[in-house]
Amino acid sequence: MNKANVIQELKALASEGMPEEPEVAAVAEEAAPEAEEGGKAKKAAPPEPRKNGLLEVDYARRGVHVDVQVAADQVVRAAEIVDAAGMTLEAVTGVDWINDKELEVVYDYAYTGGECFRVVVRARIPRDEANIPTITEVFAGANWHERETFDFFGINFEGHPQLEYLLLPEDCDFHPLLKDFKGC
Amino acid sequence: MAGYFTNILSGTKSLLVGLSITQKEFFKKPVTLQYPWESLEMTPRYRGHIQLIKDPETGSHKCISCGMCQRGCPSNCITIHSEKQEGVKGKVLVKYELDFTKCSLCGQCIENCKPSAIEFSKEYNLASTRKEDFHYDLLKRLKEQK
Amino acid sequence: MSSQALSQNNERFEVNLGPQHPATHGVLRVKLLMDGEYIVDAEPVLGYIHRMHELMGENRTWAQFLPNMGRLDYLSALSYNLGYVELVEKMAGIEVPERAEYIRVITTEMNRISSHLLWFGAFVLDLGGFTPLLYAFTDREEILDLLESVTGARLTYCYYRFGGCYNDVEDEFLSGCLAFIKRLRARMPMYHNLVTKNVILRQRLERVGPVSAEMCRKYGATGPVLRGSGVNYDVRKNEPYSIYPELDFDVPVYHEGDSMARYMVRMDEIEQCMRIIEQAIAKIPSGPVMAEKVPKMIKPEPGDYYHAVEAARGTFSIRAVSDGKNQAYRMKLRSPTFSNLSLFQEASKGMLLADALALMGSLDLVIPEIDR
Amino acid sequence: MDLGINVIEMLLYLVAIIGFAAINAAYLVWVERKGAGHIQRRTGPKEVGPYGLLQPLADGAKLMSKQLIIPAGVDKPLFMVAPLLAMVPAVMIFVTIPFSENLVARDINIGLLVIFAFASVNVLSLLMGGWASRNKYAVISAARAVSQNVAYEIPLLVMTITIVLVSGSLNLREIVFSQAGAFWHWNWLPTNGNFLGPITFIMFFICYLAETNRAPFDLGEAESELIAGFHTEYGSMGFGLFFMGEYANIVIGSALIVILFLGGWYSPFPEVVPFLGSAGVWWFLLKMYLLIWLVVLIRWTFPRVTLWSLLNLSWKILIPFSLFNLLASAGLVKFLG
Repeated sequence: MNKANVIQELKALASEGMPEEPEVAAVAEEAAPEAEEGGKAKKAAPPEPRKNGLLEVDYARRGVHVDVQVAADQVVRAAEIVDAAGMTLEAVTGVDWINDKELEVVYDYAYTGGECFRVVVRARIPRDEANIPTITEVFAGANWHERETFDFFGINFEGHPQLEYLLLPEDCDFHPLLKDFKGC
Repeated sequence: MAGYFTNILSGTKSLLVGLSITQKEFFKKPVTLQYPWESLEMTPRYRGHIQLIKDPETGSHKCISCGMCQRGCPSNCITIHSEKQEGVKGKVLVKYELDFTKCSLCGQCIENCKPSAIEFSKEYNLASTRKEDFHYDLLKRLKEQK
Repeated sequence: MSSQALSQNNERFEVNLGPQHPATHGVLRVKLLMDGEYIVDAEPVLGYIHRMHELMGENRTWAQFLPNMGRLDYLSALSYNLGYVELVEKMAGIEVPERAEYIRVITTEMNRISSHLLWFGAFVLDLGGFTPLLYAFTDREEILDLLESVTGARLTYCYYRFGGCYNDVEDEFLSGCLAFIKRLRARMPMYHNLVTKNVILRQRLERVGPVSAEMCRKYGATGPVLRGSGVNYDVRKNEPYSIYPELDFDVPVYHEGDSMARYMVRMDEIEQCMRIIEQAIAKIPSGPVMAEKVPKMIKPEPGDYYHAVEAARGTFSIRAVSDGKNQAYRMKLRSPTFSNLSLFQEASKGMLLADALALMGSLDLVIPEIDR
Repeated sequence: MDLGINVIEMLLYLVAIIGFAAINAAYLVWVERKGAGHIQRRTGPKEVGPYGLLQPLADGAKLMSKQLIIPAGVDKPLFMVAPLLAMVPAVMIFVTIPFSENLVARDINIGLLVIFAFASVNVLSLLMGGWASRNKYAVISAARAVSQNVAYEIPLLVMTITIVLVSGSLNLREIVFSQAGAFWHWNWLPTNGNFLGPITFIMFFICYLAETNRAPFDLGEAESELIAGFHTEYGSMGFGLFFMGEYANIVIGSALIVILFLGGWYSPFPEVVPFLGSAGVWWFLLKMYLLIWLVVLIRWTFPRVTLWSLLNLSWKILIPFSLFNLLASAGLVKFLG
């Protein structure tokens, strides 16, 4: 597996949506770790939601090597890139950024064939229209992970072969990990 | 064809070896403990439900009712009732409620306790059909121990 | 009856394997579509003991979430404890004293042996052999006694703390571990003679339930399942944490990908665990078991944190999102058997019922960890 | 007058046989549990009576006092008859078994045929029980039991024919008489024209394990696959009868092996050895119980085979071997005897 290749391809993919300023991604690459870690300083003004792009983050501190944010319709292509590199899917999950009125879908990829390499791909979708294409075509194991994410966040994975409740009872009508969930 | 016969032979041998092992074990002494008649001594670190430590000097507990155990508890199973009493500095513990049905024996209350007033007990013979039986008042329990 | 009703499909019937069934070791339900004894489709149905640990993680402080780790995989709870405390230490930048690291490794590996021993017994029980289960339990019981003398619990441990361990271990524990290893070493040939070499067991496991490395990759299977398919991947080696880089051990890998390979990986892993423990006991330094500066209230800097450890069943990883408060904003627990089981539906197609159950046993399922 | 004595004799025999079968079946359960306990380093039953000896009685009382539940939707007549069919033929077979030279209820010329005729009813009871339960696991189990019994009855009978050839009789007493003497005269060794004696003996033993649905061939009640198999839906004494029938069949099988291969009531020592050398019923029972112990030991040692390897064993190993064995023995009997 060629790490640099994967990084290059993911970078290209992430910047596809915003071709007008390709330097931004490069700038974010250096500035973002500090920006993230120095979150306290900016407490007064909540930080802007992150722009799409690729960050190479500090592995020792964060536990991942590469952090890519892509547009929702690019997750399948991102999955294809890491699949071609022989990586495996560890998990799919979501995060509810209720203040930004957005949901984030997070894909964790890892390389199991040798030296450790972890890539996290994330995509943000609006909360009230939570649709994102499924990656089950690429990684069959995403099936259950996506169903679980649907359980907890109500995210609709378009094209999923069997988007039913997996862990929650089949007749429940709530999504417990949404931040506005108030118990049932 | 030779493989056919050697397979049968080696297979039969493995079965006989297995039989001899179980037959040998048959003559060994049982390792189980006949519970109601015999029972084990709990190790010093065994975690039973918490209890108040009796202070050998005063014959009472060391709790200062600060409520750190209650705040640190992940399962909200500790409730402390204390009151101001005349002539005594600070608050006085009147009731130490422990709902053992919710306790996960993590030990955070004991770690949080500044005056080291609580410890794990060695109680393990606990069984009941009613969950109210596991709502303890540790202060009462301490007094009954006297 | 029309001729259509007499067609082949009419022979198929559905069987509910579980939620209460001797082979599912808990409350897993598998919806089987059978054609005689052959499985046409097997769909696992999860969630019977779902407890929403991830939501609890968002509602409790970092320290308060610790006891939950013992309730995920009750058979190797210490690996999960380890994964979580290491994550929080990474977030808060806590340095752990060396002695504590050694104690953590010794107890985690003891726990891994106990987990593999129980799996061994339960697996042979699935195959119809009752006695090895109780032999394995006799050995496992000694591990539990040893761990109880240190942690105070027998199964749902809550022993590690951010920055160290709850208490120090005595020399009796260390010598007890060595004595146990000596005993288990002497017992291993007995297990191999009684079970591994048994012709009936070999017939039931060899070439049964093959799982290819590619299938493991697509489904994200890890741990002994992956190593039984010929992939040399162990988080302890590939992504070292704690003091594992200082210890010398091998990662057993088998290339057949059948149930026997997974069986052999676990049996060999027991031996490797013993090697690790011996080395760790020989090297253990003296000193404190708790870091001196552990903040009372842990408030990690905002952002994502990820940490993976090798649990007895595969890669257990946690993704925590912090927003700078003393509670997690999001706590994702990635449990290994969830992914391992997800390949069962594809892998079991066309298998005989008995073989499919052998395959399921060889995946080493712990349901509370799948359902979380 | 003769008729009256005959009837009384017959009744006495009947009572004795039912008693023998019931006590053996009940105490076999105790032996199995106690044996399993000690094999697994436990103690087994020990609370009811000394060494748990009254445990079978307690179990029986419990089973009999339980409510007989007939699930909705079962085929009621078949459901009720099946457990009886498991137990009654087992008792009937005891009628023909010679425990010693004179201790036999009915000395029938075609005793061997009678045994096999009744023994084959057993599979019918499993099939009926499984089918009538209207439970998918029970039906799978019944289907397994039938295919297993069909597959194993063939080598079993072929091997029996071999023994009949070398003994020259279908009468069980005659077969034992033909092995008179110390252990090297018995059929399990290459004597009496059957030069493949030991192999016949081992194969017969395997077939007998499979015929009685004992581990490692207990596919019908593979608990990790089929819960309890054909008796999943049975409780109370219905289950009790299946259970007793299974153990009675083990006793019968062991007795049959003792008769066919292990010289019946003859002592393994030559007659010149004082005391031990004399033949008698005790030798018969001793051999029988040793065999039963072997069966128990096997159950608690081996994992279960799968259906295909079970059938492979029968069709690929046992049937060719037994046919070859039969031909060879027939040739030897023809040319030497």
